[in-house]
Amino acid sequence: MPTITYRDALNQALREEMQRDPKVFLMGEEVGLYQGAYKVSRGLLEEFGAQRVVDTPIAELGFAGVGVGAAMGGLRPVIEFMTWNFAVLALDQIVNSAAKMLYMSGGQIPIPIVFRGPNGAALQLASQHSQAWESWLAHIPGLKVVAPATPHDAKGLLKSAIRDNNPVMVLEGEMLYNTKGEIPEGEILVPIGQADVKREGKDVTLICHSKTVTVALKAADQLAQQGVAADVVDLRTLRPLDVPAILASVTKTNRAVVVEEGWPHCGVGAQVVDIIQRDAFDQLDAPVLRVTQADVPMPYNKQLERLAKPSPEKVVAAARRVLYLD
Amino acid sequence: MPTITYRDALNQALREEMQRDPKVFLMGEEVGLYQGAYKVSRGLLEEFGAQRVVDTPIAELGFAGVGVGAAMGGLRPVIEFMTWNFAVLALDQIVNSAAKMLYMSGGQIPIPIVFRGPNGAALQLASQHSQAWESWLAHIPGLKVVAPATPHDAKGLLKSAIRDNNPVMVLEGEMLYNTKGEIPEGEILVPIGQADVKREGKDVTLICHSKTVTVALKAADQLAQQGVAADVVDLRTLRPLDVPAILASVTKTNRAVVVEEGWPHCGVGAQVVDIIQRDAFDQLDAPVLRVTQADVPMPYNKQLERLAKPSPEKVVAAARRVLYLD
Amino acid sequence: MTTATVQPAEDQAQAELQRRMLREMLLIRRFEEKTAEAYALGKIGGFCHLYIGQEAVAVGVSAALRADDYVISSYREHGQALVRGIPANTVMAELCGKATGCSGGKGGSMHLFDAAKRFMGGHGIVGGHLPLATGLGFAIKYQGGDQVCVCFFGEAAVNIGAFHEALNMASVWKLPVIFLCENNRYGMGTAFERVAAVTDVVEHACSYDLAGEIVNGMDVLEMHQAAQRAVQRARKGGHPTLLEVRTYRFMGHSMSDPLHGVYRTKEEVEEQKKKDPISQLAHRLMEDGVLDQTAIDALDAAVHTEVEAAMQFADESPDPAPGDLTTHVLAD
Amino acid sequence: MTTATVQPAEDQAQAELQRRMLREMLLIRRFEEKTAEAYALGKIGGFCHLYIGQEAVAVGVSAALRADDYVISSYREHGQALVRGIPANTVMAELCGKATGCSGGKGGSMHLFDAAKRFMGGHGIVGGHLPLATGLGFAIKYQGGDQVCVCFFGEAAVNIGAFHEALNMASVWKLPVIFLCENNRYGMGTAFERVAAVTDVVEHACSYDLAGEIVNGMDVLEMHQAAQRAVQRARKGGHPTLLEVRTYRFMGHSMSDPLHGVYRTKEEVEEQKKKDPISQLAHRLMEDGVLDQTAIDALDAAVHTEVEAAMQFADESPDPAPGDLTTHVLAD
Ligand SMILES: Cc1ncc(C[n+]2csc(CCOP(=O)(O)OP(=O)(O)O)c2C)c(N)n1
Ligand SMILES: Cc1ncc(C[n+]2csc(CCOP(=O)(O)OP(=O)(O)O)c2C)c(N)n1
Ligand SMILES: [Mg+2]
Ligand SMILES: [Mg+2]
Repeated sequence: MPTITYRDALNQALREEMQRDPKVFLMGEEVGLYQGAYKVSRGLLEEFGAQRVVDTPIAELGFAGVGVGAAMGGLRPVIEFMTWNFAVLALDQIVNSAAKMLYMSGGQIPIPIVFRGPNGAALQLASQHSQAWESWLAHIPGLKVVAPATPHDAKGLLKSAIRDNNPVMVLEGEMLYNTKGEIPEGEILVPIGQADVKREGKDVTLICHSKTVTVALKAADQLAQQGVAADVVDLRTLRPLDVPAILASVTKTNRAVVVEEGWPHCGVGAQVVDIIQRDAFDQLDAPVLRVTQADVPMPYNKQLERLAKPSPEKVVAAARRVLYLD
Repeated sequence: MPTITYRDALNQALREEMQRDPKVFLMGEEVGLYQGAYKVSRGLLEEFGAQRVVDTPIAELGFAGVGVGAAMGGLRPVIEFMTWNFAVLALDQIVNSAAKMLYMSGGQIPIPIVFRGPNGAALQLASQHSQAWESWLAHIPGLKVVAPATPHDAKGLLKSAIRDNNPVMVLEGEMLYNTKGEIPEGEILVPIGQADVKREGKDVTLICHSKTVTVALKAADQLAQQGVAADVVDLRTLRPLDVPAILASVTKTNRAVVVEEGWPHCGVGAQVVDIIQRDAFDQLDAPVLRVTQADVPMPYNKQLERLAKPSPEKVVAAARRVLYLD
Repeated sequence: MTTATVQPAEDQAQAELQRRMLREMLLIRRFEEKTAEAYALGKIGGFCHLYIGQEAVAVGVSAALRADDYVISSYREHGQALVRGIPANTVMAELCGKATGCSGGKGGSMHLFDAAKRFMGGHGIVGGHLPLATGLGFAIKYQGGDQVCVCFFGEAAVNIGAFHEALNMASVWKLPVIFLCENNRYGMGTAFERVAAVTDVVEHACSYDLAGEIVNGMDVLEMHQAAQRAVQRARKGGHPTLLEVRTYRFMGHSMSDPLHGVYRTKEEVEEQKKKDPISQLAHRLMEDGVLDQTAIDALDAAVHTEVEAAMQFADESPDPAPGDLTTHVLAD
Repeated sequence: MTTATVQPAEDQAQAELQRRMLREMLLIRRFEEKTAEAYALGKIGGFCHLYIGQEAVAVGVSAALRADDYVISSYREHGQALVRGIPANTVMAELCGKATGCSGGKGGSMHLFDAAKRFMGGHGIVGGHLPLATGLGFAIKYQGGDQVCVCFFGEAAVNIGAFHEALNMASVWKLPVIFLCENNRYGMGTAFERVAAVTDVVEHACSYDLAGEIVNGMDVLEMHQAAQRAVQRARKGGHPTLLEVRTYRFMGHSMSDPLHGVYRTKEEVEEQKKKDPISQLAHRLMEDGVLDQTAIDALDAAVHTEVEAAMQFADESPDPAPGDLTTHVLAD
């Protein structure tokens, strides 16, 4: 199997879907001439032309709305946010137009649209450029939210997102773009709504997504050295959650730690905890613990930033606590 | 004790604080000449003049930012959103300017500002005008979030919010403005961060805030008739949560139901559940259940809207389930 | 073609058009009056914004459109929905939240939709639908169509960022969009001059290199001609237009607001009512000998019957089923 | 007062001012060169946007301000921070994330703050600080002060809604704000004319009834005079201004971007470098006999020393303590 980067996997997904369906187009800041701020759209302007690879002004609210309007007019837009940090400006269009149009029109007007871009902190970008928005997005009925961790899932989920008839938020990661992974030739479609067990273990469940999959896998390595076998469940989709997969793992291990990049209060992990304690109450041998970003705006300083982020060490510590090893 | 409406309680709070401190001013759409879309600011323009009661253009992002800028310049703005639905447009200023300024300036620039207005559904306002934003706001470090349920708490919390040196989000309720309650003459200050037990009981804890306090109290009445004594904990502040109060009640009752107006996925209730199962795991005799808005955009039709909202009946049913009565 | 060479057939077509426009204005007026009644009776809930006084705008514009053009609007859209051809029955049923409503009872007064009629809503966030209009224009151009998209909004929306962003993009990409600002002078209780640095909305056209015109929105014929010019620019050249239409609402902002308040005087409202677009056109048609009073009364009676039937249809229609609560959240 | 009557004392003051401006431009240039070096060495992380080429703008404006005026800027603010009087030491320490930095190491390159110098940041969301500037102007007027607020932003911010909303309110309320657009032609890799319907930013002034001027931002003296006029309007009459300052960045958009790319040619950059504001002023001062090459070299050596000292200060400063992670989230 060829090994490619997460960036190239996304690029392949875009290219293949644009080749397949002329209604698919890409719009956003710097996606065309500049080849994408993170080069995800490299070569697409050359292949598909300026009508289908559209550079926008800096106007997130506006071009998100243009995307929704284009979807109302029969197209299948892929809207790139240079980063999801800037999408905060566009939430009105995502929440009030994209997510509600089908419902408030009584089923007449579906909005097949993808909003995508890097989410969460990279390195030392400080507070305004280091935000993980998954729990906000996952809060909203009418949206789907995916957060792939590997090149394979990035390609497969982006392709599924583009074919979906609903607004799908694709949360990528700046720190993931250069990561590599094996990926079969040809069509890959990862279904939206399916978690993936990235490593099997019987002692404790580590639930994660996006960049925290690596964190959890590293923690699982360390735990293995300590004789603890962790089951690493990559949620992949945050709305709708794959509840059966979560419960299956917890039923096996009886203990869980949820890891996420976002802030703790009302995070995705809180919802996962809610589900586990409700539907696997009698299977739980310990409270579910969470590892999140520290409950602070992200500091610029490198040391502080490291302290603020979830780390394998923090996950190991939490896992040991739910195993009553410490 | 005089009995006044929630609306008048807020009006008193504004008036008293504006009398006390000339740096306090009110800004928003229709707050002046029109006396407020919901008449909360009645009479203030006449008393304080157009410099301190400022009508704005429809420009939520802009005037939220003007408020933050004015706070940077030494004032203590109270910014009214006609409803929190429109505040979605202003989230960039709330999250990136108000919540982060102190941190990213290394402690130099506090932002003493209040953002206030009605939150959550009223009656048949349909999907774009019926949204409860507390879990989004409570997600953000650097903010405080309060959601008073009674005239007393409305006055006391708004006054505390205005005196606080941080950005405080005050979530009111259109359906609450006309409700009445007793309220002592003179100064009332309800501390931010303190829950309030609105009714005592030993069998089950009902955790609620804002409009759902009435829902929970009605449910408690019905439960009482069924021989179940419910402890009704009004959170009042959603960030920071009053964790000791929550745990004290659950330790007493060993069972809890969390009620909220917002959507279920990553709601405030999820965070409350997370805390309870973590810190009161051994005290819990049943999973914590939640009653929320249905996971759909709010429909216009009256019958459907009623089905979508939390109701005393739904709370009773959940309470009976955690008591294993059904 | 100059006036001198106008043929009788054209005269007749013109007369027929004017008769139709009168009928449509009357339909809106009577429909809105019925709406007010139904609201008072509690059949309609929530926010409800009437179009009385502004009828000439929707009617004049609509007559300049083709069936495959798009229309999108704010929450004050009953009139535009009706003249776009959504049956009064399903509009009234929607206002009453019935399953037979044009949005299945889920949208209500502020969210009327009819995809088949290319009526793309009914939007409640001020300014929110302007980028959607730009997007519809984008879709038209992308697909090589020659339709246009007309976007109705109030003057208070001019102050919001979405206006700025949407107009700039429509111009940069040369999209067939007509931004039609219904300047009725007030956003709720706020006079435009109190919140806008420049009070001629059309001035903004120069910031986006758009064609701009000020139109008398109380004169349906003038409105119609201006709309035709704008449609022509958009259809042929993909050149977007900003139309500032001067109009006036005769009622309060919404059903929960007073007719006039501190923000405008009773006298002002009375003065404006003298420019009533319906009596103006009726008067003209009588003067021109196109219609006499009897004919006008007959038109009015006909729309009255249509509106009564719509009310009855709504009354007799069922609510959505409880199960509808959870449908249409996601598409298949 | 005409040139003819200029007194020797004034000549001297003018010469002194120009000497100071040259020094400040040199300080920025050398500081930014050092920054690039430190970035390459990994001492500075994250996004880092240099001001090289645009020095005349910050320097010309700053010289027109009083100590109690406010300055607020975007992420490309090192130069403005330095000339506002934040010591090079603490600016460099901030870029390196040190506890001694002007934002305690928590802000970094994009979020320089110094409340005492009334330097109100360093903001990272394009357009986000424009409403803040309007708010600072509001606070000034509210408190009856005669300060002004200068708000620096790039031309690409003109397309975002916050620009529109902020300028309108500043004008409606007659606030002492100077919106200073540094039009360096590109927002990242996008030439302004590709994304703006109207490419003279100053055209927007008419939509908000603002005073507007186009200024040659490569000429510090012209910049200074225009800034003085704008400050005067704001301070005396509370009349806001939109200045479009034509300038050019000699480096890539940020440290992670190439100097030129597909979006501009090497030739274009070289051509622009001929207008280097520093050599222009140096040349002028020599021609006017105000400074000779030796004096200029001495100035340069002095700022070089200052910058080296700043680097050393930053290098030797400690990181914030781990406990600082959770301070400053909330104020007492
Ligand atoms: C973003 C936003 N802010 C506030 C409101 C509340 N609101 C509804 S209509 C309205 C006034 C709009 O006036 P205008 O645009 O002139 O339209 P008109 O009602 O006169 O037709 C306001 C403030 C809203 N719906 N959306
Ligand atoms: C709202 C928002 N969108 C996108 C970005 C990413 N971004 C940072 S700088 C920039 C270009 C800004 O150009 P301009 O305003 O001309 O300023 P310059 O960099 O030329 O000084 C972009 C797109 C951002 N920071 N904020
Ligand atoms: Mg209006
Ligand atoms: Mg630029």
